[in-house]
Amino acid sequence: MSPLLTIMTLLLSIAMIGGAWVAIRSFSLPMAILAAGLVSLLASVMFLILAAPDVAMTEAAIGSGLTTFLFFFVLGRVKGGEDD
Amino acid sequence: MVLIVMSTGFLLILMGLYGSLTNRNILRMIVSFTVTNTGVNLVLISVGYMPGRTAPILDETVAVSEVAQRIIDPVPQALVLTAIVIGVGVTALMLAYAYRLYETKGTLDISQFTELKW
Amino acid sequence: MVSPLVLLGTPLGMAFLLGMLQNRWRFASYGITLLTMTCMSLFSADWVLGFASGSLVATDFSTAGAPPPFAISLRMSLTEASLILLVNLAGLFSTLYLKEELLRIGRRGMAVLLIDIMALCGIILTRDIFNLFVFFELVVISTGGLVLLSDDQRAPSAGFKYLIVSQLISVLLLIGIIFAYHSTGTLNIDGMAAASLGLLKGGALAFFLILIAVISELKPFPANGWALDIYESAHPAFSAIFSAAASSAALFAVAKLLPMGGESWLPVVSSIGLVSFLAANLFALCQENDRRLLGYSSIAQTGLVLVVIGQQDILGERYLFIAGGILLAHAVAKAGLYWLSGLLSNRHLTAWTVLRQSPLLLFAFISFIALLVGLPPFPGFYAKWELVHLLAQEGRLAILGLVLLGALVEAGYLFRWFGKVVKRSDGGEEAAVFSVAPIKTLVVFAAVAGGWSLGYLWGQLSLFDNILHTIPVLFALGFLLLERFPVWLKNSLAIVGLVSYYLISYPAYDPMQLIFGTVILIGGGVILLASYSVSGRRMGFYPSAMLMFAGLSLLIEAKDSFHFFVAWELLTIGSYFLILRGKQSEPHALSYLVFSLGGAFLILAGFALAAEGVELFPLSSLSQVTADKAPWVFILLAVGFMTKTASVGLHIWLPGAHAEAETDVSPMVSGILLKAGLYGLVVLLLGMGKQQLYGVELTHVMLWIGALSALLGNLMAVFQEDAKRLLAYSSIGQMGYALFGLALMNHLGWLMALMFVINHYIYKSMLFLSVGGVAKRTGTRLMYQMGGLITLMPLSFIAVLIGIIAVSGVPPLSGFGGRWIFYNAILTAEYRLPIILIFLAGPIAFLYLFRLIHTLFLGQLKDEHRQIKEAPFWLIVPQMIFVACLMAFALVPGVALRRFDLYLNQFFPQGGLNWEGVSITSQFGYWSPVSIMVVVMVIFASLLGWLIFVNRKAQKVKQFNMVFAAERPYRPETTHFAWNFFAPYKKALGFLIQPLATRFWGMVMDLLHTSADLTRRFYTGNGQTYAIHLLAFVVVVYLFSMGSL
Amino acid sequence: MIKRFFVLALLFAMGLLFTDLLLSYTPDTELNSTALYYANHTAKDLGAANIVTAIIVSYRGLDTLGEVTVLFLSAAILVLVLPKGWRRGKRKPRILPSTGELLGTGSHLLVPLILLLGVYLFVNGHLTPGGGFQGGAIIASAALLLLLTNPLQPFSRHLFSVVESIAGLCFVVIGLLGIVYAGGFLDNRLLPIGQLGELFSAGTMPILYSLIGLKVGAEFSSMLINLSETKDS
Amino acid sequence: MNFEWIQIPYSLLTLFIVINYGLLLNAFIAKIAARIGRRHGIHLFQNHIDLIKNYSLRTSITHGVMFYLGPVFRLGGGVGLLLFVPTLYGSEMFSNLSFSGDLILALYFVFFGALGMALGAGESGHPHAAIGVSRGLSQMTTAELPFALAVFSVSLQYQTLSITEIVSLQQGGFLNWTLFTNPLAVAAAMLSFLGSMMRPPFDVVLAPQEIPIGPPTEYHSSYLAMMQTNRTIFPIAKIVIYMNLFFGGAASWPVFFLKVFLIYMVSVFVGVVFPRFRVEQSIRWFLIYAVPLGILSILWV
Repeated sequence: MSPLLTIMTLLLSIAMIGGAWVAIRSFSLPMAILAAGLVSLLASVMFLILAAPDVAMTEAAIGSGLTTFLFFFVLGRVKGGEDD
Repeated sequence: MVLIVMSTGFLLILMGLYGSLTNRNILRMIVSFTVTNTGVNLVLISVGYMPGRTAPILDETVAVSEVAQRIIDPVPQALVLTAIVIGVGVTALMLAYAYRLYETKGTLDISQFTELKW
Repeated sequence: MVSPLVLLGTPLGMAFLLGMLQNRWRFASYGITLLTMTCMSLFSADWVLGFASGSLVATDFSTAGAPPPFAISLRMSLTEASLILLVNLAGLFSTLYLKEELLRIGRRGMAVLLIDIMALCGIILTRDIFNLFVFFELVVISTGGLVLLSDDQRAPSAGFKYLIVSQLISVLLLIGIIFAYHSTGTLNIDGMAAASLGLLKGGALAFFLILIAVISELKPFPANGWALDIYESAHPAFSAIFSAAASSAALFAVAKLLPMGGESWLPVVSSIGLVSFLAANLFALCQENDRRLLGYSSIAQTGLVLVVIGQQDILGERYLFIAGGILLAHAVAKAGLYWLSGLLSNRHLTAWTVLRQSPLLLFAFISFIALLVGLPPFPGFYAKWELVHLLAQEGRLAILGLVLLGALVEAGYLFRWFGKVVKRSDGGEEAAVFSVAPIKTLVVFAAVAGGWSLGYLWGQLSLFDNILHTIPVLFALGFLLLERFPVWLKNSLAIVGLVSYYLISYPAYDPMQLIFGTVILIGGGVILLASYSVSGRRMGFYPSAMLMFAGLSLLIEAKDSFHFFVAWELLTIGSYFLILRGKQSEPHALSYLVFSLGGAFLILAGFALAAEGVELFPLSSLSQVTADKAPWVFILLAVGFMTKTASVGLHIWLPGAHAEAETDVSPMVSGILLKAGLYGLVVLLLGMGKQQLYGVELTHVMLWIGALSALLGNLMAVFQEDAKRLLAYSSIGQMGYALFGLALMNHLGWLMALMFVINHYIYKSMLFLSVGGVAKRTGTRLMYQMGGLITLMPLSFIAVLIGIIAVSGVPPLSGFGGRWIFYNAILTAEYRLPIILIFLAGPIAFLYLFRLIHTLFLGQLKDEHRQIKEAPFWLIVPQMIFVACLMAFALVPGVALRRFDLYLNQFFPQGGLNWEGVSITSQFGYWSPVSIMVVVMVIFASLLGWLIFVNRKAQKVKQFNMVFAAERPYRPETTHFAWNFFAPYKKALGFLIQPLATRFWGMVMDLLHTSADLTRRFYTGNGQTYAIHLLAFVVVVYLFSMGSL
Repeated sequence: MIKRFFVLALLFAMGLLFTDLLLSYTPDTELNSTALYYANHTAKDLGAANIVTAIIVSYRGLDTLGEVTVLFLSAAILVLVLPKGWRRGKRKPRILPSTGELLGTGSHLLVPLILLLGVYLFVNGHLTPGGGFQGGAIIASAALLLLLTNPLQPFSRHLFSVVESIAGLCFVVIGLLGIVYAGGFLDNRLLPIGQLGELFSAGTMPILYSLIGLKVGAEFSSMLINLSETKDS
Repeated sequence: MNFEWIQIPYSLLTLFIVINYGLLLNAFIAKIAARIGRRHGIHLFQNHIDLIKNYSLRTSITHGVMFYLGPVFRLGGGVGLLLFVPTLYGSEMFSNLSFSGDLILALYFVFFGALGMALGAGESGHPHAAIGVSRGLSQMTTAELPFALAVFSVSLQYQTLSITEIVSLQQGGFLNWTLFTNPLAVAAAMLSFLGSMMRPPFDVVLAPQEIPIGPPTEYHSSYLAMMQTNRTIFPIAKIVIYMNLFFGGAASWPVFFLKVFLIYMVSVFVGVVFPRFRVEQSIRWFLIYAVPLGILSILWV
């Protein structure tokens, strides 16, 4: 276990937590969705570090990519609802 | 390192839950749930991780004979794969529901959908 | 046998196939769906039969050609097979039921339905924990889809709430699974159990998470708001699946997982179940929406099964029988009720009154309710019996008590509902529509058939006899088939049945049974003569009446506690239906039922406590109950029986129930049914004798209760304005006498009690019949609205006259015999104080009896009654028979009593009577009924004769020759002499009859309702709040279980 | 505010629970029995190089079947959930701002490549990282790209459902054939397992994974299309 | 003790003696009361004359069957009560028909007449009748209670229910009387006695009859005669029971006449002293004063 890897993990973790904070508390809903996608993307990097390439690919493609788009499709339809 | 990832995972779960239980906007709740799901996936993977080993794929670097000493546990990875896909299925469904609810009331505030109670 | 994998694969494949079809081939899609469901049901039925016949053993099926721990495996055994049969049948019938909706929604909906059913089977079959998770998710998602089958606009919000909660659940489940895997190195449930997960480091926590997640799928209180919303808004056919199939599958999952955690988790599961059971039943009290009520009831029943699962450590090999009994009964009943609710357009409970248009549907309804409540002969009854016994055997009395309490509340609201359905007039503004859909109706009846066959099956499987094999019960049920025939036919058949059953069985009776048996069977036959006066078909009367008689006759034949209790329940139900038939009787029938069932549960608990694990506990072994338990058994049983005899404090059900019942029903329930309680007390006292608790002699307490009942019953009767109510209260008093006699625990006391059995039957039946006849003719039961009927209804008058002379104990009629024995009995009694109450009670009887005869038959004839005729012929016939009986019994009481007197010698050798010729001597005094009769008659006849002779030319004075006129006041009845007849008496003694008991029970009910109404408000309807509830539930259980483990 | 506080308290308790788990966790140093079995037997018995794939497609194939069913369900229910008027609006022709030359041309260029990548991923799923799910998602992204360039892009919904259903049916049928002709449900030894590392090896595994890929791709695409199709805006 | 035909004429003889004594007693008391009021009072045989006159009157009025039954029950009750109780102790001749039953029979037969009267009066359809009956019955329930308690106490004391035996156990000096061996029971019984004698202060029951159009107006001629006969017999029959139970009985007619007279006078004196009670007052009075005495007497034994 190289210290470099550990530091990277730590940084990633901090970034993810920050992202998650934005995702749950951000004023703007699109921002929140993007932040959630970002958390997902960072997670997939984490999965790579944790020697799980299959999962990493899936998370990147589905968790961060597809889901985000699903969100935006719906977001585009709910006028005025986003601020409730 | 594993512990860092795992605590991050747990923290994400808690944050996601907090978000989904305090945001009244349905879409925000769903966003929070995706954060939670990511956290769960992180925890799952970190449980299976073993330091100094490689991915459970046989290739040039991992010979069949020494595979048991070289790879990490493949099972959690398989589980997470399934979990991710199921998660996205549920998310999609919730999103569709969110729209349906929005259509009926013109709002996404969960506290407005309380005709059924008691 | 079809591999279970095919069972999962086929519906899945068909679902995929449906996805491919054209949208417009709707009927083809529906056909495929139906066919698939049918095949699945047949396949699983095949498995069940295979296991049941013993030709198969439990087998594991592995996948992927790898052995179980490494690949997912499925298990098939009898339990799994039965459950998937249940699931598939629920699916099949719901598919049939949903025909229109499915055709409207199209192939996608059908595919979702197929997958839902498949996933439920998967939950049952799989032995892999992650696979379990996958199937759970499938169920969640398909539920999310199927909720939309409903027309209800609110359904989507319910579905969304469910999705939110299921997200939480899946988080918990996944984390639990991965840590469990980490601890044990396997995902196989059996593997985890073998590695005893619960004991490993971190394993307990992991197991906790898994368990709590799966339990959350069971909608435990309080984390179940979402489920209620789904129940309320979803399509009933889906709710049927959701309640019957999904809950069963999840329950099985819990049962499957529990071995992983070890026995220490069982109490946790039990507690959760118990809390759910109680709370859900409590909340259901306040529900007005039918589907939501059913939802609460589902949650409660699931909780009950959870309790059973949590108690599996003591249930041993009966575990499956008990859990299965409750589970299957609930599933069938709930599915049936939901299907039934789909036939109605209005969601208010009272809208179900339209069911009255169809007797068959009404029968279905009551069958389902009986299934839910666990009345005999349904599986829940057998299951509850064994559960309670095993709990008592292991000393888990708190659980026992709470389970019975919950069951009582449940019976309360379900039967309240039934009462409303049968009796309420249709609501008015929103008259419910009642759709006649042959297929849907068929589906409902499939459930009915299922319920009854389960009842039969469980009877066969039980350790005891099958209730459905006993002749009286079959006879009663047979009347269901005869419902179309006219009354005279059914009535004759009923009388013949009663009498011939008596003729068959009386040689085997001992004198005690003989007295009760004669009163019940022959007495019942005589009262039934009065039923000839009813014309038409009289739907529902004969099955109920015969059920009551079946219960009564089985009761006196019972040799062991099981048969005794079965009979007790049967007669309770039968009489409930009978009482409910009265016009205004709905609330009274309900309180009768609730008190009776409460009493029955006490009896059940008493027997269970006494049995100590003996399977078939003979009643004669009551004497061998260990000393530390005996007083408690005594109290439980005695209070149970005293509920039936309406002893004071537990009496509030009686007046309404007896007074509001139909004319020929009142004598049955008063003259005959009350004797069941006395018989119970006789059995109890013969078996257990005197018991002491903390130095208090319990029979002494009974003595006081009896005396108080006699006094207060009589006193309350005095102040009634309603003639039948007056008679009803008088029954309380009379039963008090009998109870007093039994509690004296000496020879003459018992003789007196037995004499009361006969006497009370005769004169109370007679009085109820004649008063009923009068009420029928005049159209009122209020005494101040009657009067002067003597010339119009002379025969009824004679009956009442003889009746009241007999009741009051004035010589020469038979009532005096009772009093005479009574005085002799108390001379040897150990306790003197309660006797004073009895003394006071005696003359009070005069007051109400006089009022009865005076205000009905004497005084001024009312204008509107001038054209009244004598009561119908068939009402008079039994009355005249009773008059003859009273006379005969007064002259020669020895006919009935002598044998019994001898019989009593074996229990109380001291103090018997001497029967010499016509006179009867006791240790203190003597009595010669014949000479009294002769003397009185001679004096009477000579005086009367002379008077008639000297006044032979007298003319009758018209009544208006003596009435003075006055201004007609605003409330005319207040000036009538019969109104508030004993007003000064009330001023003096009114304080004694403050309705304390009524107030007390009213307060209990109010408290229950108010608390239920307040607490249920925490189901705010907000999905987020529900999620918080779930989280709070998890945390609370976590804190508790971690604290206790 | 009270609610928020309450939630925080609850989450704090949950946090304690998680901490408990965290503290009781010790990383394994050796593979546990299950993992060891997979490590030792996958190559030999199933002939797959990617153990995760072997687990997903074969050992835990039933899970995967459930998983694709989840997607199938979601896609099907999506149609049911979305309000009735959702699709009708598309009859009204709308004038949309042009999405731009670059995106239009780029997408036409990219879509075949993306599709190819997707297919490559799931065909090689048993050998390299990636497989049906990833490949399916990537195929769906091609559809997404087309949607983004032209929101009014006509898609043959029926084509998707046919692909989806046939893939699903084949999956089930192959699985069931395994019971008859091989060791059990979804046993990949229905076909010869061949040589480790070759494309046509590992029995039915590549076929199954491809079916999964097709199915997932079709389902994701139809989900995206269903959600994107507009009513009136 | 078995039935023999000779007992019938013996009983009738008892009846005859008691009727005559009763008529004279009533007239005597009326006379005393009149003299105290400085009036001349009735002739000593006035009651005889009235009775004979009434018996010989004819009426053409009836109110129905029950109307007949009123007096019949009433008088039947009085006669029966008298005949079921041995009049003279130790006399075969005057023990009447007491073989039919014991103390309990007497205790319950008291109600026979009351019941019949109530019914008969009711048949007249007159409201006052019902009012009188309801008052009477109300009062009776509590008035009889102390008596019942005393009877119970006495039978406990002597361990028998046979009146003859109770009397025989009181022989041998007046100190053996229950009056002295069980004073509480006697006290209770005597209070009850006041209530059942239809004299002040417990005669509000009769009030409706005092109104000119009350039941006696309807019951006239031979009906009235029968009721008058009963008025004569019944108090004495009751006093006989008291005498037997509490005052050592009577072995000969003179003792009998004396004891009956004295016991009767108790109620007369009390009646002169106290004003009328209302019904609820008398009920309370019995419950408060008489019943506790009865209870004590039972506990005492």
